[in-house]
Amino acid sequence: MIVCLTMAMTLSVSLASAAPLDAFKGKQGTVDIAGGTAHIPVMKEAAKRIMTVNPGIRISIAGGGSGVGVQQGGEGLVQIGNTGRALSSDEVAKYGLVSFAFAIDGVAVVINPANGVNALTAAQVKDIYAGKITNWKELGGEDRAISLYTRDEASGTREVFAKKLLAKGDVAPSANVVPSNGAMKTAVAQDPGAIGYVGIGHIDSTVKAPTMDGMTPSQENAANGTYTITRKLYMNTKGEPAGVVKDFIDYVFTPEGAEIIRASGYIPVAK
Amino acid sequence: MSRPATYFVRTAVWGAALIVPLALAALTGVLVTRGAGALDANLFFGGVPALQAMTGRIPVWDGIWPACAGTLSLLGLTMLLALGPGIGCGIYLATSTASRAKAVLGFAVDLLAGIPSIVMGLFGFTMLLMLRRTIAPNAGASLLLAACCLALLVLPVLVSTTRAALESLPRQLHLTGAAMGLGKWQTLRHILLPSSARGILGGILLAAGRAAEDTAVIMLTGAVANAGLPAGIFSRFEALPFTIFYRSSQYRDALELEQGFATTLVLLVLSLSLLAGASKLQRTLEQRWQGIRDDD
Amino acid sequence: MMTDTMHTEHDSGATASPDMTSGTACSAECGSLSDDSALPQSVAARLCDLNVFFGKRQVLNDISFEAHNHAVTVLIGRSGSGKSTLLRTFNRLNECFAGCRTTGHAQVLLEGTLTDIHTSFPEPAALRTRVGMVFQTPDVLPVSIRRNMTLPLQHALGLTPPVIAVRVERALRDAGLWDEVCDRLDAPAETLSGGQQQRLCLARSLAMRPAMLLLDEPTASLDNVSSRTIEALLGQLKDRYPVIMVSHSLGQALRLADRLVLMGSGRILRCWDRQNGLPDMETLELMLEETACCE
Amino acid sequence: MRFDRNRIADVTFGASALVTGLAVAAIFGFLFLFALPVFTGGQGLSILSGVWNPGRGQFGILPMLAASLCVALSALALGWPLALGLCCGIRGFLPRPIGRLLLMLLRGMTAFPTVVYGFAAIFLLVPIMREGLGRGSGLSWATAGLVLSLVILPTMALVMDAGMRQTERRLRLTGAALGFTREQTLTHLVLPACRKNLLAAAALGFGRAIGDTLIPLMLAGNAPQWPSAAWDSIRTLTAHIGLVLATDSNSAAYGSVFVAGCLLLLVNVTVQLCLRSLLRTGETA
Repeated sequence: MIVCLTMAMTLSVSLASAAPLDAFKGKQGTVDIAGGTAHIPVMKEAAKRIMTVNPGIRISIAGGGSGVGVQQGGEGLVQIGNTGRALSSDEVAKYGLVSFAFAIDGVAVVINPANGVNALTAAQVKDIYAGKITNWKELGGEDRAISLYTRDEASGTREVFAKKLLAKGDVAPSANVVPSNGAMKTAVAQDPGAIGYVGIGHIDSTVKAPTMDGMTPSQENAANGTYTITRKLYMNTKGEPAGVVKDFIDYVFTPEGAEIIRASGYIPVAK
Repeated sequence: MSRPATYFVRTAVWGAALIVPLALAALTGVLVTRGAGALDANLFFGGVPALQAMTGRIPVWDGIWPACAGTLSLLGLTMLLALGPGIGCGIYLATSTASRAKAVLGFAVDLLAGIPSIVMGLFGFTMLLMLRRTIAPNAGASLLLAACCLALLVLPVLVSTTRAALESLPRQLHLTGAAMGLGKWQTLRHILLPSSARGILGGILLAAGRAAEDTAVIMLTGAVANAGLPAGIFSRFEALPFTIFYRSSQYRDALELEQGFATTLVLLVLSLSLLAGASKLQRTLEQRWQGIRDDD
Repeated sequence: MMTDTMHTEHDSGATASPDMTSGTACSAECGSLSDDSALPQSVAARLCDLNVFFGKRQVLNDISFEAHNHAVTVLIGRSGSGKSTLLRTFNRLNECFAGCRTTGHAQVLLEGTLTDIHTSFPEPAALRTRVGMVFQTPDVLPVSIRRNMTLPLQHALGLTPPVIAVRVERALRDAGLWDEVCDRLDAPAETLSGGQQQRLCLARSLAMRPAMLLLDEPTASLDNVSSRTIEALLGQLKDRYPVIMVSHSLGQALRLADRLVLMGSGRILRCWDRQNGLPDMETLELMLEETACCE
Repeated sequence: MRFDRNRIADVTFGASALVTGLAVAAIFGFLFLFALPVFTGGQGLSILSGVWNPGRGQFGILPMLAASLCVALSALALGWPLALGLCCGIRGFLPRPIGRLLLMLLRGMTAFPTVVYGFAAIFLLVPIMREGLGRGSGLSWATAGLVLSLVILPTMALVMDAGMRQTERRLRLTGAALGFTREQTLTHLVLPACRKNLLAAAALGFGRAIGDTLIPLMLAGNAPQWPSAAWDSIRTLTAHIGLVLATDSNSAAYGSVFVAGCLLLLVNVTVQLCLRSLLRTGETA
């Protein structure tokens, strides 16, 4: 089914709007991309379309987290380093990175679908992560210990979560650390006592996102501003981009790129 | 006094003989039941026609074909780099007379054997940073770098198995060769090495197995989620173990998860067939050297 | 402890010296070494003032000795007396052991000339293709019978397949093995009986067309019948190859020896030649015991 | 000609030995070089303290060292007897066909990729452990230890078996002549004679266990706390490297990666030295 869908998409693209991809005709070059895991679906779909039109361009995509994006982009190991957070002034100064925000993603707390709790407040989440609330029954759920899941230090999702929801509050050292949005989803989907957080684009039926201070986490709400725990997704280059790297970034900002971003579950941002 | 010891060992034996196969069966059972459904052409080529995908005419983005090709080229390059120094060093340690240099080298090999693969990856990463700051400012993570680090990882396996295989040969065999008028190199080449070929090939196999399955080294030195077929030794590449690790943590829907299980099955089959192929090769080589023909 | 033993041995050697002179002179005049033409043609090998050390331990002590053509020279002595080491000096096999040091001269008759085996062969391998050796336990390689024969011919001598085929058959016939193995040359050599294996080793040496044969207790691991077969073979072979062998059995030594050499503690204690009469069994046994109580 | 070949061979083998030696030196050199700024820089020795909380500027990695040791030792405690049991089974306790099957199984297991164990265990073992232990999330010391014991088992068993096969062949008749059964020969003659081999297998297994990254990263939970119970979520040094290497290369967290690498190297050196001295005392005794 998915195959049909992707094939149909590729087909419609090549028929309807071949124009944005014209920029790559006859060009050669390599684009190495690394960093934020949330960016990967967008990067992958864009790369796939570009390389289908022009196999002379080689694009490689690696994850690793926002930290990797800064580090490898800054060191010049990759041409585009993705981050799920704005760069600090230190990072800009040290590496001379130029940022391109291309999408908005919400970050939402997720729990196991079997969990009866449907609403949480930021204060509660803060206490849960600090280890002050340790059982779901204190929140109106069943009698079950809460297992905490958080992301690794390199995660942009973690930064947004820590800044906007925890207000820089502590995370109990007993919290499990998982290395990606996907691993977070797997863990929460399996563990009935779990609480974690993912980009809204990753939410599906295997996990449940309770309302946060009354706000319903969804991409629409993130777009129209009623859900405030959001972040931007950035592509960063060392210095102003040139050549196929510039073409790639430009492509993400075309209407076709916006379509890819929307299909990946994010809200496109104009350049 | 003797009874309890025997009972203890007997308990351990039966326990082990039951637990280990059961655990393995459970693990592979999970893989097969959850992955077999996704084991089709789509898994490998992601909707691209097989022929164009295999030749690389159309890049494959949603299939594991590039990862298979990447793993095979990584394996080939690694063994190419490791075989010479590994076996050579093993021969040196087995045939040279006792000296301080030999003792130090023996210790160095033991140390190398104990270095965790992620530390080896870390070494590759630091080496890359160093290279970029000094002689090669454009160096990047690549197939070559990953293969170098993997070669270092499997080197001690080669060294110690070669050494053990040669040293376990009867001392008389050296004399036999010498008494026949064979030189040192000839004795080695025509008598000692063939006699110990079983052990050495076993070591090569073990090394290849480790190179094929290691994830920690390559995830720091050049393996990426999507790169297409390997374009050369200076480009990034996909590899099966990394793809599995990546899919296990990044899947977005049930199909991708199922494909992750199927990929695991593919890697498993690849590793096992490597094992089977090598033991066949081992038998063939041995028979050729021995010149033994089964008449019946 | 070892050096102590050496000293006592040295003394015992001195007391034994009248006996040595009373026997046939087995040591050559060392002064005439440089003068090849003056030597009788029947000398096949000669040692002069030979000392062998393993590390600090001296294993052979001032050995001077000759072996003749068309003759079997048998070395006897108790274990540890240096027989095998002496045998191995002729093909420089001692050099395969760690810490070995040799002084003195050793010559072997090659192509009609007594050749110094140390100075004329920078690589011992070349010497060993000319001096064949058979060990105590049959050291067949774990390969087929044919491959056992062809391996040294192919690699040490670099012969072509047709030549090799001829040599293999000839050598196997010489060793009396051809009829037993001609129909199963491609079977593993380990399937042969002990006696057959030892004859295969002998054939393997003969196929090299050596100038001399060294045998280190060749029948020690064989039964009586197999031993007699080998002994009979050696009787035939000695006309073509000078044979030097170590034997553990006095009976065998007396049956085979044209020249009999008694060793003890790294020295030659006595020498007999068949034409001057060999001692009888009891005398030999007594002498062997004597060397024992000196240790 | 022949002379030349010998020389070439000698030089080649010597050179490969040199390459190996240099590689080891380079690995140690590079990692120490990159770890050095952490000690000479601002934080000094705080890296070797007990709390990891980068948000508050605490970068202690000792809990990870403890976790590494705990996981590796528990994997060894489980895996070593199992390996020994399998070897004894193969060499005499079990009927021959079963023994042969087990040996084949062990050989096959060496070809089992680590990541396969990890992937299967997430979906099979983790839920079982969560319900079984009744506490924690299932991502725990116990889970990682169990899977690791399975990962290191074939290597240990094959090393043991290589030694035991030869010894057993040598001592089979001796044992039989003393009136021992095959089992008794194994327990009373072969096993004591293989002591060194068993020890070396343990050292090898420990090295593999403490060096494995994927299993702890996927299954141990990675919480940077001191291990205190089997159901605790813990973070090993190797997983720490995998998780933190991605951070900004300016931070102290990044530097801790290299210190972790060095600690792993030091553990490795210690194990090797201990093994050597143990083997040596075995020789003189």
